[in-house]
This record gives sequence, C-alpha cells and structure tokens, in this order.
Amino acid sequence: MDNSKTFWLPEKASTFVDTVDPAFNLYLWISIFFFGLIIILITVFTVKYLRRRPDQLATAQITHNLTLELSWTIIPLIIVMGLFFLGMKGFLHMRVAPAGYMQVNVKAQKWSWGFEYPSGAINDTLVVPVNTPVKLAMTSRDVLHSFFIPAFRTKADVIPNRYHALWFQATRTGVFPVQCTQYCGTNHSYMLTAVKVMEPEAYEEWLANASDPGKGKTPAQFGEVLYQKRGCNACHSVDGSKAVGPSWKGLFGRQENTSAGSVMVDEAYIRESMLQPAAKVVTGFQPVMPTFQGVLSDREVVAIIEYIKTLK
Amino acid sequence: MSNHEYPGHAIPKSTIVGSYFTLVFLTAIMVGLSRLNVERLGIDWIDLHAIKTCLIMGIALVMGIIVSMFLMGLRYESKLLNLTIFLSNFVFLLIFVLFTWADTSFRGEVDPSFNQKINYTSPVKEEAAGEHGAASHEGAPAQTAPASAGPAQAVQEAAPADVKTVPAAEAAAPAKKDAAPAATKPSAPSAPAAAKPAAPAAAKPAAPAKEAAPAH
Amino acid sequence: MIAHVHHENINYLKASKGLKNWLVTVDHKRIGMMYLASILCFFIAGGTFAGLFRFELWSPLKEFLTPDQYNQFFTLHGVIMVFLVVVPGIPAALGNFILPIQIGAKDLAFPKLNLTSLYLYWIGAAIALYSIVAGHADQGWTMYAPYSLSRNPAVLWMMIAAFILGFSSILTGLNFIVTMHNMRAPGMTWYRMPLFLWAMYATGIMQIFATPVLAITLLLLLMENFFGIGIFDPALGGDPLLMQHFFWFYSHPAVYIIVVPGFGIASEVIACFSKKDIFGYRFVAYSSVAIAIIGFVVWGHHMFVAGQSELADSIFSFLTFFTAVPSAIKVFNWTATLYKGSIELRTPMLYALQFLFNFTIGGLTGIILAILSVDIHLHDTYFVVSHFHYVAMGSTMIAFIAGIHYWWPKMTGKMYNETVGQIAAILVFIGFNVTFFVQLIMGSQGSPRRYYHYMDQFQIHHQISTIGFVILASGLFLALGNLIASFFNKSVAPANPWGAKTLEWQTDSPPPLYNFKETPVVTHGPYAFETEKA
Amino acid sequence: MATASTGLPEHHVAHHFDSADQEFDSVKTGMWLFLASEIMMFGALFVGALVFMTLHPAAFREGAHHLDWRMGAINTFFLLTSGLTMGLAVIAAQAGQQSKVRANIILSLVLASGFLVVKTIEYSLKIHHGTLPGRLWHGEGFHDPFVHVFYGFYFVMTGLHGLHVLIGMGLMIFALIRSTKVRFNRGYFTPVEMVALYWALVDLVWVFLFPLLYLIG
Repeated sequence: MDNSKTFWLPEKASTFVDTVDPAFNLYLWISIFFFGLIIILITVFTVKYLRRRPDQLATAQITHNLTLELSWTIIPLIIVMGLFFLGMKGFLHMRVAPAGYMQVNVKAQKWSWGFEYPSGAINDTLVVPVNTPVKLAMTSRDVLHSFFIPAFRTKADVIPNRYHALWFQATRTGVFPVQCTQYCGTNHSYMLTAVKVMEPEAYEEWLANASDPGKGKTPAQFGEVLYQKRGCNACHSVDGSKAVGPSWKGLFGRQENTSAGSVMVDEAYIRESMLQPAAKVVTGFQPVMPTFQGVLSDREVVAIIEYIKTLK
Repeated sequence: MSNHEYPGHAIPKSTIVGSYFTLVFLTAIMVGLSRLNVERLGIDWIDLHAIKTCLIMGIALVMGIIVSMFLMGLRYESKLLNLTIFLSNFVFLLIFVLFTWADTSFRGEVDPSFNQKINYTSPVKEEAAGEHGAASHEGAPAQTAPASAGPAQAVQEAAPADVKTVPAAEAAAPAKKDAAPAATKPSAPSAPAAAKPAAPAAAKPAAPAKEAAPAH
Repeated sequence: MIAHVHHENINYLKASKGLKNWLVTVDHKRIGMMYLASILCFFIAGGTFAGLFRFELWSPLKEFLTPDQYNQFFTLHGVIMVFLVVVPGIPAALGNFILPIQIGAKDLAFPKLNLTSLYLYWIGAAIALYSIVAGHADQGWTMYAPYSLSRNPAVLWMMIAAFILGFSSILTGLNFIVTMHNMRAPGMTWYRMPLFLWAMYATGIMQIFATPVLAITLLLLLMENFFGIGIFDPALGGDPLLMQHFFWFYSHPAVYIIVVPGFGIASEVIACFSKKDIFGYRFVAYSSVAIAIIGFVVWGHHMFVAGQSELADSIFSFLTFFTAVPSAIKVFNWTATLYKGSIELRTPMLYALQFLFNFTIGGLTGIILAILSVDIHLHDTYFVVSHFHYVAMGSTMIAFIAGIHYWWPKMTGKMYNETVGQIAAILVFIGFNVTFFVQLIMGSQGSPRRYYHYMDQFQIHHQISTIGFVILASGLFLALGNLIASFFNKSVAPANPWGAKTLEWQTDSPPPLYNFKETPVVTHGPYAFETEKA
Repeated sequence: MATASTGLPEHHVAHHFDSADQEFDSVKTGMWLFLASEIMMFGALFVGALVFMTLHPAAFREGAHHLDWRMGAINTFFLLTSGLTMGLAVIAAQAGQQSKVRANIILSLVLASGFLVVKTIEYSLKIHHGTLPGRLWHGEGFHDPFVHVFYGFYFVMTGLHGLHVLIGMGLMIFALIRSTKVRFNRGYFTPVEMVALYWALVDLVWVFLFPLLYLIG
C-alpha cells in the first residue's frame, strides 16, 4: 500500500497510522460537508436577498422555528459523541503497549536526545527493529521536552524526574525524523534526531557492535565516537567556532580565564568541567552545561580527554 | 423581608450574637475532636483517622454555612442572586478539584513507572540515611542544586522496574516484567480502586537497582 | 472639584476639555474610548512582533533574528496579544461604551471602579513593556514550569504584569454584571436585552470566576521562583502537570472570554444589516451562557500528551465535544438570519460575514483536536497555532473591527469612507486566510510550533504565510487609516445611519453625557425601536 | 429616625442611580461578586493543598503535626469575636448610633491586630525552627522529603490570608473615617455593611483554613 505523504498527513510508517489516519479523514469529510453547507447557504442568501432598492424591507420576519433549532442541536451532538468513542478507542490502543515489547531508555536534555539500550549500547539516534513493539522510558535532565515522530503519528511529553512511556511499532524500514515539540529554550528547533528502522538481523548486528562502543578503538577514537553519541556536538565545536560552549580545538594546554580565576586547561580541569560544569565556567559563556556525573563512565571520561588532546 | 423604602435588611441582634456563640462552641468541639488520640482506642477494623478528618471538616462546613447565611445575611436576601453567586463558587471549585484528582490519583494506571519520582532533591535533611531505602548519594544530580543550607539529600531512585541491567542476552526476551501493563484496562470511570496512597517510591524500600546507565 | 457647567445635552466629547478631564473622567464613554485607543496601539505592537518573526521564518536559515530573539518575539507576541489586546479587547472598549446605552442607563454601576480598572490595565501594560527592557522573557505566554522557573527577571516582571491585568479584567466583569442586573431601563426584561449584552454577561461570569485562579497560578510560580517551594518544580519533587492544570483552568475560560464578545457583536451586526430580527433569539442567548459554563470543565484537553492519566484524558475529551453544540447553534442561527432578509453589504457586514467564514473553520478545526487519537499527532503543531488564530484573530479581532465600524458613527459622530472600508475588509479577508489556512496543512504534516529552524519541506508554507501576513497587515492599516481619517471630515454622522433597531441608536451620536435626554421606557423586544433612517 | 445630633451631612444617592435601594442593591451585589473572586482565589489554593494532601499524605500529616494548634485556636477566637463586633457595628449604624459604630469598629481593629500579633509569634517560631519553605529550609528532625512543600503551602495560604486581614483592617479604618464624614441611619449604612461583609469573608476563609492546616494532622 502507498506509504508516501498525502496532502494532509505525513508518510505512513507505524501501526498507529491505521488508528489516526481513518479518524482524521472521516473528520475531514464531516468538516468539508458542514463548511460547504454553511458557505453555500451564506452566499446564496446574500446574493438572493441583496438589498436592491434602498428602502427594500425583509421579505419575511421569520425569527424562530423549533424543529430547525432542535435538529441543529441534536445532530451535532450525535456526531460528536460518535467522534468521542472513535477517538477514545484509538487512544487507549495508542497508550497501552502490547506484551513483549523491547525497552529503550531515552534521556532528553537541553537540545539533544540520548538513547540507552538495556545491553549498555548508547546512541544519539534511535535504532529499532521493524515490526517489533518498542517502548521508550523517557526522562528529561532539565526542562519539559516532547518526543514527536510525525511518521509514526505519536508524541509524548518528556518530564524531568519521571519516566514517561511511549510505545510504537514500526511497519517499514527507513529513517524517520524526530522533533521536540514542547518549547525548551534557545535551540528548541534544533533538538532533532531520527528513528532508524532496520531489519531484525541488521539490528542485532548493529546492537552487538554498539554495545561495547570502545571495543577495538584507541581511547582517542572512542572519545570521538562519544563526542557524537553523548551529544557534546550540540554545544561544543571542534573547528574553533564559538557555539553554546567553548570550542575544543586547541583547548588542551591553553591558559583560560574562568569564573574562578585563570586556569591551565589540563586533564583535571577537563574532568572537573565534565562532572561539575558550574565550578569553573570559561568567561563569556553561560553555565548551562548539565553534569555528566553518573552518566559518563571513567573510561569514557578518559577517552574524551584523549580525544580533546588530539584536537590541535 | 426588607421594607422597600429602606435599603437592605436589618439582621436582628439576637441572630448575630447567637451565631457567634454557636461558632465559638463549634470551634471548641472541633479542636477537642482533633486532640482526641484515636490510635489509643485500638479499634482497627475501621479507619478512625478518616472519620475524624471527615467530622472536623463537617464541623468546619457547618461553621461556614453559619457565617455565610447569618452573619453575611444571605438568608435574609429577597433576591436569590447573591446566594447563587456564593454557591457557584463552590461548584467551580468542586469541578476543579475533582478533575485534578481524576488526573493525579489515576496516573500510572497503564504505565506504573510514571509515578516514580527520580533524582529529585529535597532540602529536608535526613538523619538516618538508611531509613529511606538506599538513598545513595553518589548519583546526586548536581544541576543548579538549590543553595539551601542543609545538604541536598538526593533520593536516588530505582530505574523503572522493567529496566534492569541484566546481561545483554536476556535484554530482548522480557523475562519477568512486574510492571506488565494490563491489557486495555477499561478506564470507564468505574468506582476507582481505593485511592492508591501515591506515596513516592522513596518510601517503598525498593531494592536499589542501578540506573540503566553503564556500570560506573 | 472644578465647577464645570454642563447640562444634560452637551455630547460627552465636548462636555469637558483638557487631558486632565480625560484622565480623571468617570464617564463610561470616555473610558471606553481610552481603552479602545490603548488596545489598538497594543494590537499594532503585538502585530509588529508577529511580523518580525514571520519575515524571519521566510527561510529555515537565519535571516536577521537569532534563536533567542525569535523566542522573545513569539513570547511578546503571545503575551501582548492575549493579556493586553484580546482578553480586555471587546468588553473593555466596546462593552464599556455601548452597554449602558443599550440598557438605557446613565452609566455603569460603579464608575470609579471602571476608572480603577482602566488604571490597573495601564499599570499592568507598563510593567509588561518594562519586562521587554528588563531582560529576555522567552518562556512563551504559557509560562510552563520548569522552564519558567529560571529566575529570569523579565519572566518575573511578565508574571506580575499578568497578575495586575487579571484584576483589571475582574473589575470590568464585575461592573458589567451588576449593571445588567440592577440598572436596566424600566420595562427592559432579560429577553428584551440585545444579544451583545447576553455575550457581555457570559463573559462577565467567566472573568469573575476564572481570573482569580490565574492570580494564584502566578503567585505560586513567583513563590517557586523566589523560594523554590517545590510545588511545581520537578527537581524539588513537585509536579509540572499541576502547574498546567492551574494554568489551563484559567486559560481555557480565557479563550472563551476572548471569543464570546465576538459572538455578541456578530449577532448585532448580522441582524441589523439583513433588516431582520436575529433567528432564534433565546437559543443564541442561552448558547452564550452555555459556552461560559462548559468553558470551565474542559481545560484538560490542552494536556492530552503531557502525561495526564487516561481517565482524565477521556473525561476532558468527552466534555470538550459539548462545546461544539452551542457554537454550531450560533453559526446556524446567524446563517438562518440571512434568510429572506434585505442584506446590505456595508463594511461592518463584510466583516461580520468574514467572521462567520473564519469562525466556521476555527470551530471545526477545534473539534478535531478533541478527538484523542488524532490530537496525539496534532498537539503542539502549527495545526493548533492555526486553530486558535482562526478563533482569536479571525473571529474575535474581525468581530472587534466590525463592531468598531458598526458603532463608529455612534461613538465619534463621524462617518468613515465606505469604499475604502470595503477594500480594507476584502484585503483583510484574503490576507488572513492566506496566512493561516496554509498553517493547517503544515501542522498536520507534523511541523511543531515555536520552531525557529524548520524542515525544508515546510519552506513553501512559511513563505505563503508571510505573504499572507503582508496582505493582512496592509488591510488592517488601511482600515485603521480610514477610521482615523474620518475624524477630519466635517460632516456629522446621523443618529441612526444604518436604520438599526436597538436602543443605542435612539439617542443622538455622539451621545450626551447621560446618554438619553430622559430615561427611555421599553415596551417591546430589543430589535423593534422604529426610527426612520435619517 | 434618630435625631440628627451629630450634625453630619446626609448621604445623597449617586447621580446614575434612581433610588437608594437600587444603589444599595448594586453595591451589595458588586461586593458579593468581588467576594466570589476572593473565594475562587483562596479556593484555588485549597485545591492545591488538597491535591498535595492526596499525593503526599505522610508529608501533610508530619507537617501539620508540627503546627501549634493552640495558636490557631486563639486566632480563630480573635477572628470570630471581631466578626461579632463588626456585626454589632452594622446594627449600630442602622440604628444611627454613630459613636457605637466607632466603638465597635475600634474593638474589631484591636481584635484583628491581636490576630496579627499571634500570627507574627507563630511565624517567628517557624523561623526559629527553620521550617521555612523551599530554599530557606533548615528544619531538624523531619523524615518525609516533601514536608517542606507543606510549609510552602502553609506560608502562602496563611500569608495571603494575613494580607487580607490587613486589607480588612484598612477598610475598617476607612469606615471609621466615613463615620466622621456622613451620618449613618437606616437609610444609609453601606460602608459599614460592606466592610462587615468583607470581614466575614476573612472569617469564612479562616474557618476552612484552620482545620485544613492545623487540625487534620
């Protein structure tokens, strides 16, 4: 069946499509009918009863008609009640995950997404097998965000200090954009990622080598992978350009003046800036960096420091 | 009722003084009732504390009616307008509290892990750390910790019940899932189960499963 | 008190001269005119903020605004438009002026309280403007916790401004309800009151019972910011959803405070220009009050995806559908009023028909948002932005402009140029629909709201929308210029230029200080005051 | 009518009202609408407290346990008695006894200031114990992590109520000033009646606030 974009709705890629799209299209036709009815009536009446002579009076002072009034009270009521049950049935189906789902932890923070798999793999895009229900346990590290996949017709707010669940089942492979829809600050519109739906075998193979990202790589290469996967790229550039945070190019060994006096950038300073970012903030930057305490393992901290050293 | 050439109505002095003494008497009963230590009575087949609360609020309601009807003269109004204004207040407030309760006390019916609060800091200093489940401090979120004098006692929460750092092999096969979501639970507003005491998970001495983050 | 000699018949504009007399007046007509001038100024200010980021969105890349500036501008657009233009809008400007005349009273029940509400409005507006200077308020007009808990001074000043503007709104509602209960002309029963007054009554109910909850929400947010009391802040164990409950318990009745006065004006204008009594007077009157009551029980439909319990989602969705019925009754009754009438397409009527067109789309796009499964896809996208612009701008502001044109000769005694007015009306109609209909499509395609950088596929929609904004802005400025120009033409407008049948057209325009030479006695329905068209 | 001993001017009805009765009715309905918005404001706070009570019953109970019910009871007595004296002031105004009106209002002022004195004692005790909301908290011997939120609600609700007691006292002083400027009699006693209505609202809010915060714990 054709999964491409229609005039009103984006591409179809999940089981929710057959819940949302029929309801949307049914309502679309109801509203076209009522809108057409009213606009035709208005134009016909206006044209037919236009005042041609300045003192032309209304041809009839009909001011009420009970059957007409009751009809356009009862009929809309019945229609909307039908719409309610249609909506509620679909809604409960969209909220209750079937048994046997695969769980992924989502961490949202100001302006980047992080995905953690039970096997320990971490990634900045969501990779899922096709035709298997996936449940996301989402939490935020600072403010409200919202995880929205237009192609899957599903969305759920991500609330700090709680786990909010969202489930879906992709019906075809491909890469589908994910957007944050709850306003969360400066780069709210850049807080984008993607859902990559793969065949089950390709997924297993990806999961295997993703579970231990550092395997077979030098610490510096592992640090480079972490720069991408941990969302450091959202705020720190590696080409010297000033972003939300200072650039990492030529950072190591430089003398930086910070909120706590001037400091020589060495391993201890970088480690401290990762675990207590607000301690010594480089002047000219906002203390918005969240802590990575309890998020980065020691091996990862060392890897990132090695990677920064290589950036001359 | 009010004779028409004089505005308003003269509330008789006896009513005012009488309602005053009734109010003082009711206050005395209310305070006395609240001092009654019901645990001592040892009756456990009925929740005496809930009854005591209902009685106290009932007396408060009666006092409210006395103040509004007699002291504020709603009883003597010729037109019902002021009374309807007064009562519609409570209709809107009732709607407000009932629907907010419909949300807060029925959260997590479909997905129980939604009710677990994690990583929040509370300025209330804790003497015995152990008393509250493993309030391990090393996972304390240090993001703009409030500059409260008392050391922020971080309540490190268990990850949602169904995410345990189990060996990778088992990850796909969802072995034991105590938070197995019920089949489409009919959420028709049938009589809600006893209002689940939504005590925070902190009180539940859950076995401290590590955050799903990779091993430290 | 300066002894100014006035007897009943000097019109209110000439009753006393000088800025001081205008600033301390207790005459409802002058207060209404001052409100109208302030509201139109803020409408222009809010519109320019909208224009700035509309041009910025011409391409997904940076045109001339940084992301922070874009966030500040959409916040200011929201706050100014909601709290300073459309919520006080029709009741404060036209309601203050027309209500006492339509019920045959000399003034509102509490003239000094009316002046206090005007000053509270000005103080609140001054603080809101100060918050622009005080820093960058970028939390959106919805001020959701925990983003609004960043102790950003501009945000705190904006909360204090909204707090004060809330009281101005309460006092206006209070004044209207007391006036309508106690000061109607002898013989004017409730069903002999024009429908504009029924709309004012319904708005008054909502203003009195909903606005205090906004005051508490803002108070708790301020306490949360200053002392971190931990009610809303999730980092301290609070519940951001509780803040959304508190906020929307006010803000949904607030959107009905915005749109119900527009219904009142539409009923008046459509009935007058089709030379017919309104069809189904009682149904239209009761539906205004019904909307006011239902407006209090549906606020949860703003939080379907926010993590509300499924039971609450279902209850709110079920009750939200009931708001569709009174709106449908109104639209069908207005259409039926045109039947067998003698329709004259003057400027107010053009705006009223345009209101009918826009409100039909606004209402229909609102009902789809109540369908639970579809709302999960549509929530917080441009579809919602387009829906509430069709209702707040397309219905309320267009009805406000219709009301201004309709009562302009009565208020100022001057007549505006008819053809220029009609051209402006058509421009506004085209501009509005081009701007916002394309946003419906963009929204259902999944483009989130408040986005500075959007996906490339939506560039064409944003460009069409910006072109539409240009047409809309030009139409609005043309209409404003036309009205201001009318001050300079010499001819005095007749007492009843449109042959309208309601009471306010029986006194001469601009009306004398105490509205009528002697208090009129009402012996028949609201639309039966026969005076031949001058 | 009482003899015009006080020699004060009579009140004349405002120009836009037709009769004294219409004026009094309008002012009373206006006052009731204003009281409705006040009740909605306090009601919203009560809803917040009730929702918090159901979310964290243990914290609510622990917090309430540390409140001193004796101070609350004394405050209730103060408010009820000042409500009585305001009622007597209205009756005196209707009887045209200008001096009795002043006496009763002054008595109410004294009782109201008594309420505020007890309230400041209570607040200073809280400050001493350190049980202040949010960031200012440095209380000892508390277990529940949400007990500081209870004190957040406590301070906001009693603080707002205290502010309304102050406003009420300001209105009483306004009524005192009016009693020296215009003669009250059965035909005109509106200022005293409205101030008494406002004060009765302050009583009404305290009657619900006192058990909710102090006694249910």
